[in-house]
Amino acid sequence: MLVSDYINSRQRRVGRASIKRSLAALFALMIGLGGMMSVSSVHAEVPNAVPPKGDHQGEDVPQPIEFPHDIHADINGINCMYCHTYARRSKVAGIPPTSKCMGCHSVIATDKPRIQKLTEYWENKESPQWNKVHDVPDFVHFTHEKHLQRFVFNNEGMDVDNVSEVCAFCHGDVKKMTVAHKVKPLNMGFCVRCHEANEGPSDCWKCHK
Amino acid sequence: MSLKNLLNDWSHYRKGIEDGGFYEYEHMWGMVVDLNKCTGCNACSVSCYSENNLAVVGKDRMMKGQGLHWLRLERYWDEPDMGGDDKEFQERGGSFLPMMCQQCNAATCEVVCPVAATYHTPDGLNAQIYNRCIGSRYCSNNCPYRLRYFNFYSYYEESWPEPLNQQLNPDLSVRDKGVMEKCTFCIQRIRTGKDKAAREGREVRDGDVVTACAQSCPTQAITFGDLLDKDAQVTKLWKSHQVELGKTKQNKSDEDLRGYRVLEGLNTDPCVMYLDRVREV
Amino acid sequence: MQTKDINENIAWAKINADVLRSMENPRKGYWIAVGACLLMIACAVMAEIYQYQVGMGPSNLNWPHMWDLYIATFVFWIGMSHSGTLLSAILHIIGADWRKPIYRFAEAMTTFSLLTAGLFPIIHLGRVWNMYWVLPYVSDRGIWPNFRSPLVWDAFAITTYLTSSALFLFIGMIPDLAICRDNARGWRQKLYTVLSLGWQGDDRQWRHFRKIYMLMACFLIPLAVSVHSIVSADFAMSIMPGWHVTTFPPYFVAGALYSGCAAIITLFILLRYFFRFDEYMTIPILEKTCKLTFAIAMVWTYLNLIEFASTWYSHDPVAKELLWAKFTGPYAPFFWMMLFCGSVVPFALAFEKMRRHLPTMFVVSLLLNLGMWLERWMIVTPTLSLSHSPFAWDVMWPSMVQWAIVFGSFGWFGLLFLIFVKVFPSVSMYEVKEMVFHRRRHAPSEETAQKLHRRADDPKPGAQPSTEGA
Amino acid sequence: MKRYHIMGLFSNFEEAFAAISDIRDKKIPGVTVDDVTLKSPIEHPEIEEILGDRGSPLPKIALCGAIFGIVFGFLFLAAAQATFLVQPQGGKPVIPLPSNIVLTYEMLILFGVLSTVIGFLINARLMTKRHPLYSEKVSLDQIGIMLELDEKHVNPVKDLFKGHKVVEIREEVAA
Amino acid sequence: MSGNDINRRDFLKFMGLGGVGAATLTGCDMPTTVTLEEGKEKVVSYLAPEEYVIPGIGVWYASTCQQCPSGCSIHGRVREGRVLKVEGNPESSMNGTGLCQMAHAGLQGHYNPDRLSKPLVRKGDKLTEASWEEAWALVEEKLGARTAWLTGTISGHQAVLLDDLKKTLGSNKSYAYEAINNGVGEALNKAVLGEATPRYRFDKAQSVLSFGADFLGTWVSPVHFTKEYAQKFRTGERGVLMVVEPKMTMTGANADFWVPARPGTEGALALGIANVLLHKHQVDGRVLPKAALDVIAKYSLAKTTDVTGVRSEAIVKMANYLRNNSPSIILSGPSAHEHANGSQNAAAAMLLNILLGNVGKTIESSGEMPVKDIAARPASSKAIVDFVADVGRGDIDAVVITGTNPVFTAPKALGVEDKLSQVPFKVALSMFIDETSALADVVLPLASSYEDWGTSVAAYQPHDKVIGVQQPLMQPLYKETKGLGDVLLSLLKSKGVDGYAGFDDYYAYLRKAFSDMPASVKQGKSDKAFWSAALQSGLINVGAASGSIKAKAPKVQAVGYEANSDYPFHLVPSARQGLWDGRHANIPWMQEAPDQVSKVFWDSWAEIHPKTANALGVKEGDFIRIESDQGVIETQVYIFKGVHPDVVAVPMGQGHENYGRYATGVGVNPLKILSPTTDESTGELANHATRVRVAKTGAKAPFPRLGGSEQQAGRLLVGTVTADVFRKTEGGDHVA
Repeated sequence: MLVSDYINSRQRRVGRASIKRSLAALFALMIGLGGMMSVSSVHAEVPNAVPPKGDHQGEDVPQPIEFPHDIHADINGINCMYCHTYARRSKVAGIPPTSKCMGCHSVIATDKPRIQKLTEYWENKESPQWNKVHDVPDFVHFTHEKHLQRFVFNNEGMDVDNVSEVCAFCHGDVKKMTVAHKVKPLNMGFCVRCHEANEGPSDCWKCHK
Repeated sequence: MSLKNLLNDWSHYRKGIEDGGFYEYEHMWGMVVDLNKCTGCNACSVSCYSENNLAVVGKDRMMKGQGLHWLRLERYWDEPDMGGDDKEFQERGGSFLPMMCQQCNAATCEVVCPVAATYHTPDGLNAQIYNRCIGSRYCSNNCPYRLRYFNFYSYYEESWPEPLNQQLNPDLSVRDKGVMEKCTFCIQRIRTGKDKAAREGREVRDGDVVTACAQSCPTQAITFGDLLDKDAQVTKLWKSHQVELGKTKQNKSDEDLRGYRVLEGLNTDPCVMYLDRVREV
Repeated sequence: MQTKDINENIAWAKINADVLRSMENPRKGYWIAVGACLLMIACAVMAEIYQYQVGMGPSNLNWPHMWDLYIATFVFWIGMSHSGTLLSAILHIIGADWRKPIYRFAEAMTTFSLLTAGLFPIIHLGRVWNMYWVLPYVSDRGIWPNFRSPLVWDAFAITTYLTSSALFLFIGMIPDLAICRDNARGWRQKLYTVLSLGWQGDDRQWRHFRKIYMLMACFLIPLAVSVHSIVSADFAMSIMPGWHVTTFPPYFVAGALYSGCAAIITLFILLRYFFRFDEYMTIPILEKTCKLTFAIAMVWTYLNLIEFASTWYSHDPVAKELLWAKFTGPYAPFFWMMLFCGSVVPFALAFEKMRRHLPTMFVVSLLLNLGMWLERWMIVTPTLSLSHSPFAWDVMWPSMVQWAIVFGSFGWFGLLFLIFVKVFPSVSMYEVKEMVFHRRRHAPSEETAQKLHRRADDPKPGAQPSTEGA
Repeated sequence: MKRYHIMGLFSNFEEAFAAISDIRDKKIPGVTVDDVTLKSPIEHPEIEEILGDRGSPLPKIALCGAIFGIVFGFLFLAAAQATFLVQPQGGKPVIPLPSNIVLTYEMLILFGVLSTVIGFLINARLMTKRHPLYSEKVSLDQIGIMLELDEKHVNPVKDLFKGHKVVEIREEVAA
Repeated sequence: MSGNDINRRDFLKFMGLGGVGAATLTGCDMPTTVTLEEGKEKVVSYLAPEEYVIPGIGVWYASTCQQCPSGCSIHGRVREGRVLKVEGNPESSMNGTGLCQMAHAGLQGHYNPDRLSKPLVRKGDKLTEASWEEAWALVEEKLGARTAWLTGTISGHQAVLLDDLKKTLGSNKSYAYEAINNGVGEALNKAVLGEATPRYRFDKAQSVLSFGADFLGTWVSPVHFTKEYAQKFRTGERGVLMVVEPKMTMTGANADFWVPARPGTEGALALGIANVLLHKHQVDGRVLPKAALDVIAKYSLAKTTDVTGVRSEAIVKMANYLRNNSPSIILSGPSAHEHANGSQNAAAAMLLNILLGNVGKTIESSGEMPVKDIAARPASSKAIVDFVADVGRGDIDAVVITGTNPVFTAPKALGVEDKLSQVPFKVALSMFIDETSALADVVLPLASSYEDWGTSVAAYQPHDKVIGVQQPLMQPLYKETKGLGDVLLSLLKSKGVDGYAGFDDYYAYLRKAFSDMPASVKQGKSDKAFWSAALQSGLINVGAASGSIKAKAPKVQAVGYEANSDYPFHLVPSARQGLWDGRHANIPWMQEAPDQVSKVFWDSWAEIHPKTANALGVKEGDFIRIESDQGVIETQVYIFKGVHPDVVAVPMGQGHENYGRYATGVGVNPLKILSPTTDESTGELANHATRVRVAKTGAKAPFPRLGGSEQQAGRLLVGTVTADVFRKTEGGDHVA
């Protein structure tokens, strides 16, 4: 009966994901295998969004300069997109250009060793080579733009100030980190569960091509 | 919910867009290739190589039939519908046929893939997911057009020695050994076009998306567009040549209209329409 | 001339002794055979390692020949596996007791050829390391195999068939394993003690044994038919000319039984010769097998002709073209050889003199198998070389990599079989005893039977007290 | 009162059957065929009759297993297909009957076979220790008749066995 | 946009490989690496980004293609500082969005692994890597008054610099050599019409008869002609295309009527057709002088058939088409021109144009280039003959070679290699080591056309005159490479020429040159706006003074045909759109892309007619030996009906001996065995005039041809309808 309901509802094009969820639940019950249960609780901070579930214990990745995210994003309250400015326009969020760092740090905190190192780079007309922390396989074409559109810009009731909550879906609470550290698994299951919960596209070609 | 409905829905086989069914396509990308205009110059094929990170396999492997050419230009010497070819010379020239994946709506490749690495997208495209493919090659065997190509080797090192690899298009993956690949109607361009339209808050318009082959054709013999878009050039061409999706034989009011689809009698329902080549007799 | 299937007066102790002897003290020849098999396997393993490292290219597979010997040989081995089912299950159900001395090795063949066959779809994958993706397991990626694909059906069918036939082989062997247990020493005794599962010949055990044997036979027959139909679906479900043939399922099943029977004759002769099983694997039994083979050969021939005829009278020019190319094209020598081996050679089986001549039968059975192997190759390859798209027409000859792996598969099968005959009784001792017992009319006399017949005051079913050991 | 296990080994099968027949005819009062366990190197469907219709539930188990296979198989496939993220696209049926019939059929057989085997192992009391009176002769060419009986019946039974040309008699005190 | 003020190359340098960096190259998982990595890949940011440059999003820059001399306008897609793809520039009336395959392949020339990254200086027998300073010092020292300049097609401001440099050095020796050229045609056009490259109006023509002009493949401006052909000539009242040539080219493959004539007798055929037109169709012959009519009168049908070997029905058929589908264009090209009587053939074809009244109707004046000093300078094959002669006279002490590879592309019989060795000092400016630069004393690595500034003016201009602007699409891959303009400028500066000291680099010179353009060209824009408009569109439309042309009937002589029993076959060294004259043979895409007609890849082949094949007893793939009085080549045969039975056609471009990993040792070079014949009146090389004999060698090998059957086997793959049907359903006003 449930299956036929499902088919029927497909035709009416109502609540596709929720039916899919209930079927998944039925299935999970039936053979006693877990793992298919979808997330249904709504996270408080970001309205109209279900944060993905899953945790991961990442390695410590050394960086040329130990950039303190906490000082910038938490203590000084700088918006993530101030530095990662391409995130809303491109598939890559982008590392801030050295000129942007120097915009402030030619006057601020110039006595700190990290800043001195940065200044050295700037004077040599070089950019630091950062090590990628959140790296998905090359056959995954994740786009920041689409996700920010969905959860920030075209998301009713969502304040742009809250963008770090959205970033935290996949990057964890970077505000509390110095050097970014991977705390979410970022594997396909992680993506798929979130896509199901938030009714994201299920077309493979959205991410793999 | 009667049992009859249930059975109908379950085993309903969808032929084409106008045939009803339970999926509404967002787009139905289609193509028209005018063989009257095509000169067989190969520009489309090389453009495809450069757009889609196709590996150059070298002479030996090409000779073995292990080449990768998503868009290949077939050349035939005979004209079956214009009489024999027993003259002393090839008086009416050659017949060129650019063949890229026909993006069949009833794709024979899709059903046979054991891992669903090939499937139909909401854009009406026949997708190939490289990272899901396990290389059973069944799809290629079941493609009547033989338009699927297999990575018999790992080409990354051999085909793109430094710095040739800097040319690789980062918008799509470089395929490794053991996976099937084929024309995608330049999915990365479709994606870019749709993203651009979304950014500007509008629907995708005709001309937003042009495949590399259509784009580079000096004669514009290839027209690409959305068959669901009534105003698209490609839709108009299909209409004016009275070719419709979902048919194995077209009922034309005028038999002389040039549109046809290759091997459409096999009910693969391709999205590529060809227009007959024209010759004086 | 020997006419009886078996000497009814053979001593039961001799049966035990003969069979148990065959399992002991491998002679030099045995070790040479094992060595040869290992060498063959080594060829295949090296070829596969090479192919794994480099990709499918060195096997000469190409566009459009995406499949070749691997799939052909896969079908061949699957077909081979039908022998056990045929002899064991079908003949069991129809009560042909002459199967009893020879079914055991046939069943072993079923299991081992399935183990061999199962390797090929894996070997032929471009990305072997992801082969488990065809199995339906719960994955958090939310993706499943494509249940519409005949290759997934294959995975289901082969798993089921392998499980069932291995169980069938094992269950049928339990009483014999008990015999082995009772006569073995050392590691063998430990092994057989575990494997015989505490069999002690209780009437309770025999009763359930008889039931399960019949039930398994009943399950196996449709299963075997479905397995090879599904294998044929790999081809028949496609739209390629020469593959998209409605008669394929019966054709494949007939071909499978055919090659299975042929292989039984081969192994029959080998076992009889090397293990001196003259008294069990007798000429009359061979004759019966041969007659059966002949009958199946004719069915196969008929289905072949049907296929030709229906193609010839069809309106599909592409299929006709392909058929014509099979007769005249580059693969024609192999096609004719297949027809010769498959349809002409079996007439040797029609003559009693030839049937009773072991060397002839040995050669004939090998030829039949060659024919059957060629049949599979001739199904797979000509269609690929010649189909709808003329631009993709091509003739391809398999490379050494493919040949090495095919060659090695015979070594693998041989090795498994060699191990089997030394570890397990290749003739069913208890069933030969039954056969002898019943043929001697050792059944209770009329009077006893009368007395033994069920009466009104007999206890109710299931009221039997426990008689297990402490 | 002590209970005894006693087993007679016969090399002549007719005699053994006759012995059972005698027991059945209550030649020895107090001993019935219900106490008899036959141990044989081969199966004797005809002898089982005499021992009473002790039946076998295996066909039912097989049926149950097969039905479970059908139901589980189909539901499993249907659930998998319905929760499959990609497959339903393209207007093809979500749950295609033709292929599911094939797969369900395989599941029917697989579960039928598995349940039958498990049923067999349980019903036939396999995977238990052999009875102490078990003789290796039974796996060779002798048939054994084993009875569990009171002390007073031991000798009459032995006599009966001897009357039927018993080869060997084994006995032990039941625990 | 702020970027317009600084040299783009500089600001590209600023960017570096940024954003997602090199991270996006690899593809699917290897057996061992199905992992989510942390810290394995690097990311680099821009130092100071341009506002509109966003990592992950491609930006298109306009430039001009330098893959052949026809000068198409391109757009290059740049992402993260790398150029990834080229496409046609929609603003260009030359090619529109279309391009040929060679244009796409420019990328692989640019990123070619065999590119030179450092200057090479000859030390002893070997060229060894040296610093730019060391090489440059040598160049400065040795170049003087007796310096010759051996170049390919060169135009635009580079040509202006070269002129100035020659003036300074006191050298007037400059040779622009192209193996694929229209030298004979240009000379004749100049003589008859008054201008070398008139404009052909395919849109107005109803029929085209081409005597060996492969205008869809390699003749003059193929992409433009292809575009015009398909979009204007073949639509509506669809025109008729007839092609007369010894071997089917791409144009031949698209013809309605393809006719092979004996090589060298195309002129006779033209006269024969004129004869039919005059006598059968009563075309007014008064437009022609008496002398011409007399010659025409000699070519009765029978005589024409006798000379040309073309069936009389075919001649009549062509005349009918020309008469019934008027106006027409009669073209002639290399396979008719490159004979001892090449000019005669060209003249005969032109005579037909005049007779049919095409001049002024479908052949128009192309007007004058307003900016004269940068006008196109056509190259020819006579240049190499002259060069060889001048070296032989001992006039040359030093030679600078750029953009041409005569050791490979000139007939071996000319002895270019020997003659070069007689020149004391040779400088090659090249991106690659090729057969010619390998002989040089100094090789200076050139920047690719995607890294360099430049302007170019194509010889054939479709509507208005256009200056193509070539701007860098990315920073140079190798630090020690320089553009041709920069090299010339440095030379000028080092020679202390007035007016050049102020320029830091060629970019600065170009900015100045653009500021100095006449106001009519700048159309009232400020210097800055003009420059940025030029960069944005990639071309400057300078308009053209509309001219008119009048034909002056050329002199024609009777053309005959002589058989040669020693060497019964004609060798046709056909040009391939793809490898061109061999310069693209080192591009893997071009090797792998099969020849359009024969579908052969990665090799050479000889095309012969089935009749010839029968006579020789060869099958496809068998080796034949082709022998001229100059030498022998052996290659595999391809048999089809698109070649004259007396002809064996071997395409040029393959057979490189020293041209990088992809070209070296691939195929054979038919130019090696050409006889050193020249056209009698112009002195251009007669590359189609070589007679050969052909024999089977007995060797066989698999034939590298793509595809199985060449027949459709009864399937509807390429449907064909007749032109009448087409005109009925889609002709006239009905535009699909």
